[in-house]
Amino acid sequence: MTANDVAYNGKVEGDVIVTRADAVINWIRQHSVWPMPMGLACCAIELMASAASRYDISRFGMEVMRFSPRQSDCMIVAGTVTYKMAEVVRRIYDQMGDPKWVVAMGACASTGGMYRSYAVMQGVDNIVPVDVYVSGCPPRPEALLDAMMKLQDKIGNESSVRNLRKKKSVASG
Amino acid sequence: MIDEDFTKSLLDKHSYLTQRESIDWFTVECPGSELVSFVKAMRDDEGFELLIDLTAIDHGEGAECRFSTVIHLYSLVHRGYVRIHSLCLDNDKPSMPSVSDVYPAANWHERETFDMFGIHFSDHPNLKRILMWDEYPHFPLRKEFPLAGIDTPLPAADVVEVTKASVEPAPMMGGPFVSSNSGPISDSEPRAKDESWTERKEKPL
Amino acid sequence: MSTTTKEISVGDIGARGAEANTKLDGDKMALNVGPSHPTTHGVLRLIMELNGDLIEKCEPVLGYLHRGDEKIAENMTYNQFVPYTDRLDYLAPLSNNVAYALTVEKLANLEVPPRCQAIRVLVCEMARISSHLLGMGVFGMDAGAWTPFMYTFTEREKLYTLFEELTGARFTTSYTRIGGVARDIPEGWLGRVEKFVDQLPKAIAEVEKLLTRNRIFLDRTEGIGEISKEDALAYGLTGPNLRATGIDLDLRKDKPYSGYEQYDFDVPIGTKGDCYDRYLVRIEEVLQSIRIIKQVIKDFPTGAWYAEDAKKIFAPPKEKILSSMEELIQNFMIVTEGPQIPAGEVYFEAENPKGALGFYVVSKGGGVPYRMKIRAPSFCNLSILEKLAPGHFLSDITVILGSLDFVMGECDR
Amino acid sequence: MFDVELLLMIGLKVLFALLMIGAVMTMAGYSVLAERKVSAWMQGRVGPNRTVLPLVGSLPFVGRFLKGLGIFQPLADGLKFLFKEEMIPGHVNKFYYNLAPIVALVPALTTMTVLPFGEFFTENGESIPLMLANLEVGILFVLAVSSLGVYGIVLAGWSSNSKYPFLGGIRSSAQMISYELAMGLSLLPVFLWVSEPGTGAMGLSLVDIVNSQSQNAWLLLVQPLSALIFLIALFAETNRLPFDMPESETDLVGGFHTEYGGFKFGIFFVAEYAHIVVGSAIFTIVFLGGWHFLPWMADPWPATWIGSLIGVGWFLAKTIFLIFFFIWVRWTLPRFRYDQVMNLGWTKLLPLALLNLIFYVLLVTWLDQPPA
Repeated sequence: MTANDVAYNGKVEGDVIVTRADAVINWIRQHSVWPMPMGLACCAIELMASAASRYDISRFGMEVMRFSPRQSDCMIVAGTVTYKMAEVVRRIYDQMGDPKWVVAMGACASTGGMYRSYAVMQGVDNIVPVDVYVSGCPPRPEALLDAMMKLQDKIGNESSVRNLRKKKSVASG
Repeated sequence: MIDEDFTKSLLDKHSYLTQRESIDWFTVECPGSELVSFVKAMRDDEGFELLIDLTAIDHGEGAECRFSTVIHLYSLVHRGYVRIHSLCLDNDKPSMPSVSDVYPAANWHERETFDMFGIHFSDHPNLKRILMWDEYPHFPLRKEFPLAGIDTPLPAADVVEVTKASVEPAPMMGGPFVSSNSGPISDSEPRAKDESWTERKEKPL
Repeated sequence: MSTTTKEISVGDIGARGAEANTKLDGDKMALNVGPSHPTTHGVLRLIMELNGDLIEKCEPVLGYLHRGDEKIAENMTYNQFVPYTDRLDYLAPLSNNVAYALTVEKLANLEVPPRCQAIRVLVCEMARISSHLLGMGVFGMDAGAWTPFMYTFTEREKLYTLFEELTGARFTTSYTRIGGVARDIPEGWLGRVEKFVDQLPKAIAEVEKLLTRNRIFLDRTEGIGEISKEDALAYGLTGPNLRATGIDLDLRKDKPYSGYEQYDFDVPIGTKGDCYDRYLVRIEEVLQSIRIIKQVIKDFPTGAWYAEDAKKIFAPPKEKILSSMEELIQNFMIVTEGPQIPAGEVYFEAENPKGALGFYVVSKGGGVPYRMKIRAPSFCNLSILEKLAPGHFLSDITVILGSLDFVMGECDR
Repeated sequence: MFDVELLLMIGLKVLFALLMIGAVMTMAGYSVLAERKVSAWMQGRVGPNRTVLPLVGSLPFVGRFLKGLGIFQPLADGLKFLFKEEMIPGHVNKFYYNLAPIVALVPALTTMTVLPFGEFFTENGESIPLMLANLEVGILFVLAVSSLGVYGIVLAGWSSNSKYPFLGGIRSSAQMISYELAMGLSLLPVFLWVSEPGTGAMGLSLVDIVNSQSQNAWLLLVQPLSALIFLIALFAETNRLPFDMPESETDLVGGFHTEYGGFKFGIFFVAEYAHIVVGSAIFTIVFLGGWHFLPWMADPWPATWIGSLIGVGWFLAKTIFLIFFFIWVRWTLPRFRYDQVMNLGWTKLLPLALLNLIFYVLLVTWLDQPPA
């Protein structure tokens, strides 16, 4: 549905109700993003920094870092994903309940970064779908916070009601 | 400090040693067969209690003895290092006696050396890969192994099935670039040392 | 309402490890900790055999952060590798930079001027403070106390600001070059460093108030993870972990580099080598670092901050490159071919916050190392875990790991 | 035919029950927020201050204030669980897995039924305690029911069929059993004291305990040791740091609830805080004089409905202070080790509680001597 769609449209009519429900559900999800800190390398320290006093990710209600994937909503992949680790990252992703989001924090997680070598996976998007990429090596905590706000915006625009009905096929994990 | 008297007496005591030129620490070459007893003597008699480092060098495929291991010992008495080189005589199946009985610290170093170079340490209690996963077929620090890596399947079949991921050679077209200072000028243009996959060459399958 | 239900098969990542653990007796349990677990500070994985809550066997599995640093080093020039050294021990990038630069300079037989040495000592000690602060905070966190971590991180943020001013990056500094440092210290920076170290003891006292005499903390750490002198030496421990056992080995005193012999400081050593001793040694080291920093700042040498006569190694300053042909060519050669280092082999260790970080460089001449081995202190410090963990409770493993203060970045390289 | 009065009575009780559940759950939800805000405040941070309902946020002054307080954060967190996938891992025992969160929450809510939280004055000046059910053996009921909460944790740990939850469950059950004893023993002197002839109070009713403290010393001042032991045991019973063995985040990831996600985890989360709320309320009733004003002072408020409202407020204030105390301790102390918890429970608290009991038995016997 586009914004300039003014004429009556049955399809739109159907969507209107859904959109309202969407707005409510999205508001809820948007403001309660509990991260799963997938601290792999250097970026994990900046992830800690963003949770510490100066940057304080708790302002967004995101300081509830759950190490159990089942209780978290958003996986922050912070650091270099090696091939040896890739399997684990994927399994943890599989164990998270829907809806789930992934933030690739830093150059290594996004593309492999400066580590072009035999051991490093060239971007975590090879194994899990990524919602937000953060540049930097490592990104400053401000950049991470910005990414999380972008993620909130993204969640705000999802059609979550339809996703509720849809049963996604997931890997065993 | 390690002085000349000490090095002289050491060379006298162990006749199989040969001294090597070195710009920093006293360096000896010890044949592999004598390595364990020599290292034991160094620990017990000479006070070299710390095995600082154990690693290997790949001298390239053309070299007569392709692999050699390097041990660095540190002494709290002398406050100095001794470096021990030993050549692996067999190029195809390089092997070296393990010193992990003498220095438990060598255990992991030897595993790493095995992982990276494929040097087999005989009598090692637990010689298996330490950094790469167990099924990895290559030895990455050998000179013929490209930095970008070689296509290899990943472990965990179920994850691979879903993600279709495998070890792929990393792209090298972005650098880092180095130029060589010898040869014709066309060769000295800066380029990646490992060219297994560049914009000119297709990505290997 | 969300009502979807899905079946997830066991898929235990420890399953393969547990299989390797042979058949266990009926009352024993194989437990897989990590690689993504709050106590492992990164991606260490432990396969443990438990008898009730008691650890009977503990096998560390590493390599989850193996990035191929040594192979990468063989494919690039000496200066290009500096950023990779940042990411070894990413809690103290500056001291890695310095250790690396000193190694290559030793191979090139190059002496840097006193001002450069003083800068290096200064940044090394600041990096030590930064690393130990995090070590203390995380140690407290492992014991269950979160607040000290936040306090120490606040101090680290102040350090980050200073680093950023000096190097342009708060975290991955890449500050040294072969034959010097990337740039001179900014104006007024020394004063700000001094101001920082003046207020630091107060902040540390606050953390100490929360932990050091705390009965619960003492119960958790005293007598836990005791390492004997013999074991420490046999497993090649270095740094605070070794000194906590009572062995006086500090390369800054034993084999002074970069002008450490001019400064007056004490090397704290422990008595029992347990977790508590390691914690105390770290706190004392921070205080000694403050002492060193004050001395460095007190008579800070003037003059050049890079080796001016090393024309083939250190790239000249920017303003000269833009105005003089000779310097332009020199810069071009250093950037494309790398600093020209003679053939030979060299091993150098520096006393880093985590222990002795060593680089073994084999050169065949030219701008690219033939072989570089990084001797990571965390790698050696962790190898004792197999011996240390059995006989402790499962909850102790968090404290032991916290007190060993390792970084997987340099452990796996 | 229907007994209208009975129906009305039942209806009223149900209404009250729902109200109280609502109140306790809200308090539990907001004590989560309090925990986050207080911890932030202790660590020099800010805490949740961005979440706000769209309309409220645009209110001129109030909106900003509420936003800064993070008032809407628990709302988003709580409702999120509803819209999260309910996953049941394949390796669990489904029946007990689903049962466990309920078993964990129900005792906390059941205990609440016998908690008096104020008094209501009828027109002729009679005071009726405000509570759902005035049991004569109120405190025994509390002790009996609250210890059922451990079954939820043990069930969760066992049914998850996974190692961390299993360890968490085992630790929790051992801990609960050890501390239950000390807790019970620490309360016995209270009954001795309250039932002492001359005070007019008899029995195990919570109301009597509260009323014995009106215009009298709080039991905290009379029996400081009992209060201390009870408080420590309360920390252990509610699984709060330094006794959070079942969870111990750093070594067991999440302990018994590691395998739980979505709504079921939400129930555990709320149950933990509901236990704290109820536990604080019990401590207030037994040792802090309930809704009565300061020790040795008559309630300054009138014996009307205003007075009873103020009384309830005063009771809540004391409870909230205790909740704050719980949070304060959590963010200050490190965690005990499992065996140290056991050690403390069996070798320190239990003998101490026994000694305390003997001392008060002797004291009360001596005081009870008929004047010669």
